[in-house]
Amino acid sequence: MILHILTKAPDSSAAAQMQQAVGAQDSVLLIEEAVTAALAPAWEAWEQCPSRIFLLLEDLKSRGLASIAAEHQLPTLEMDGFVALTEQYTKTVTWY
Amino acid sequence: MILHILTKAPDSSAAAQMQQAVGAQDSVLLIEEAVTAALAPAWEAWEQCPSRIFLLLEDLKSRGLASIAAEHQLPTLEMDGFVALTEQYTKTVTWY
Amino acid sequence: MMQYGLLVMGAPYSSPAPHSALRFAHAVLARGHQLAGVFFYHDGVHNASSLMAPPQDELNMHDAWAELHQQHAVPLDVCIAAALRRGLMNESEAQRHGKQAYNLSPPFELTGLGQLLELQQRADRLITFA
Amino acid sequence: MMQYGLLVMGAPYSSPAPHSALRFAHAVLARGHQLAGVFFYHDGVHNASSLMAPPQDELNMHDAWAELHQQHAVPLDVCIAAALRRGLMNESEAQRHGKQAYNLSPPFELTGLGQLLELQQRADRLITFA
Amino acid sequence: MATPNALLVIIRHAPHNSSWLREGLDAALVAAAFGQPVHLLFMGQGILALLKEQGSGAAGQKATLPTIDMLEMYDIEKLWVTEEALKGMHLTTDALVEGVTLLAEQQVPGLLQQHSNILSF
Amino acid sequence: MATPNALLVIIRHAPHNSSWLREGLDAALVAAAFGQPVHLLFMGQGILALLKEQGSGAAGQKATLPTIDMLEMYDIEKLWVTEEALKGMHLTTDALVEGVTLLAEQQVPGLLQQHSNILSF
Repeated sequence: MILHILTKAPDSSAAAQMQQAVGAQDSVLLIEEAVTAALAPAWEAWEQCPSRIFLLLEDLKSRGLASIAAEHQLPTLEMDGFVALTEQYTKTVTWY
Repeated sequence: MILHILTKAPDSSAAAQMQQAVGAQDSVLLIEEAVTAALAPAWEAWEQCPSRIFLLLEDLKSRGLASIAAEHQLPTLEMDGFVALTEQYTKTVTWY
Repeated sequence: MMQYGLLVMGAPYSSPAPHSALRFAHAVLARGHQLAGVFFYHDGVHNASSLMAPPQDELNMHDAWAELHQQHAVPLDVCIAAALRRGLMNESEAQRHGKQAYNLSPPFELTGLGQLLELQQRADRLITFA
Repeated sequence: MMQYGLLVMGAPYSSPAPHSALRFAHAVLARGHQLAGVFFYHDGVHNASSLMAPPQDELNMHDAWAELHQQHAVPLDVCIAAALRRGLMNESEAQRHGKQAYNLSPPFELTGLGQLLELQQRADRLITFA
Repeated sequence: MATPNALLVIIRHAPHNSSWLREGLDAALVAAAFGQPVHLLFMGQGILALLKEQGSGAAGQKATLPTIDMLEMYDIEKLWVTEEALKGMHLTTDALVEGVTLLAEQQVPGLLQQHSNILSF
Repeated sequence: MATPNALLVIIRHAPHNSSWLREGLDAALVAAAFGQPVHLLFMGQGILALLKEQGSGAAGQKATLPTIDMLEMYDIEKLWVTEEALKGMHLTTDALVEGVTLLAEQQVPGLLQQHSNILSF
């Protein structure tokens, strides 16, 4: 079980590579530029990993995307929740 | 008339933005990572700007793509030809 | 309680990675874990520059890392090969290269890549920020 | 004969932009044009670091630009705000910021962004490498 | 719309990811301070710079919204965004700061032609 | 295929564009020199690192092909590339250096699971 951390936009090659690598038990955390996925409801990863994609709230807030994420009921985490997630997964891979 | 210089791969957001900005009289020069377009015959820009896309030969060579570009009969330029191209266009825009 | 290692590969002001890493580091400690070390590689070596002088209303990332070291004794290791290429060196490297100045000093330490692999082995978690 | 200006916004070893810009600069001169100036902005300011020490079989980009200046008197202007953030400063800025060392010296000159806009106005062509 | 010596600054990078946005806006402000007519075109992620709800970064990253607000004071009145890009991000002008002008994607090449100087960030 | 302490290094960047490729390969070589089993997975533009016709850059940029050739000396024998990625670039293994192992895209998640350590460059 792996936690995948994506830092680039959903239309980036980093995102495409991550999508190839995500296994059925893995989870995904979107940070930095990746939180713009809140603006991309058609992103295939939403289908690929339903209920296992999280967004970092402070990165949403600083970009003015927190209310859009809330509207779409996307699961968000504080930095503390990010650490908690890494506690559960022995391995993390960052896609940047 | 503008010379557009693309430095990123054809599937990058820089390339997508350039494709929006290219006018009917403009030309395109592919340098650095953009020369990997030689591996992407389906790239829409080939249709969009037929006969006005050039590739920098030394960047093709260093990446091992010169013979593939030659096979596809893609127009290449040496660095001297790059300068010559900028002589003809009063404006250049770099997409990176 | 777990041991965490961080790998930082982005430069301050050019990449958000150092900011994310620093916030993560404090959250790791706040949850009662230990930080076994931070390794700076690729453009991340710029975090160690003692000459950075951002505007006063921006965070000085060098000072923020140094503070993390002071408060929690976190080792701050910088890849020497990546650093020298990019213009980061400590006093002894400056002497070796015949330079008049240096811009890297403790708590940042120049070290080899082996240190990163050792950190990955030793830590329960290695998180990359890039 | 035309006047060319170059805007360089990538760091050596992290971006190919400085390599492309340097090769382009030599080709411009070889075709009989003049180089009105090179302006370093964003991560391009790292080109000016006098402390870079790449392996001997790699080009030292600082020295390559300095050579271009020596041979053709090309002004090498570095954006001061972008430089200070990233840990690049000359002797007088080091004094002003209370630093013991500096890593930027002539032929590289710290200057304001106005110099870039002036270069764009003055040159027949401004080519960006980033 | 065309001004002989006008500078078009193309903004393609979002806040908080890098200093591209900040340094691009700085170039626009300095040109305007020098009396040059300056217009801005926001493309791709650059559009995020115009979101009115954005804040400052968590760890001392400066907010860019105050800089966007300064543009008007410097007589930088044209902030262009294409309708298609906005639609692609599922955004409307309601989410953006005041003073944004929409144009159709097919007008972008013409916009570039009309400016004698262009800088892309 | 699974080795308890094995390190998987994911290479996603092409030669000459940045030092990501060089610095990623350096990490792989150092791990191997320390006796750790090391495997490489090339994705996206990283596949270009395997093109056998690549040369050195024009202005003193070092070639990466000699480093790729060194991998075998360090007992780094597995160089994985997905069939789909290769096909997407209209390349065949003939264009690549010796010793590349193809795998199907759907095997990538399993490959990551099998390695206890992963580094992505």
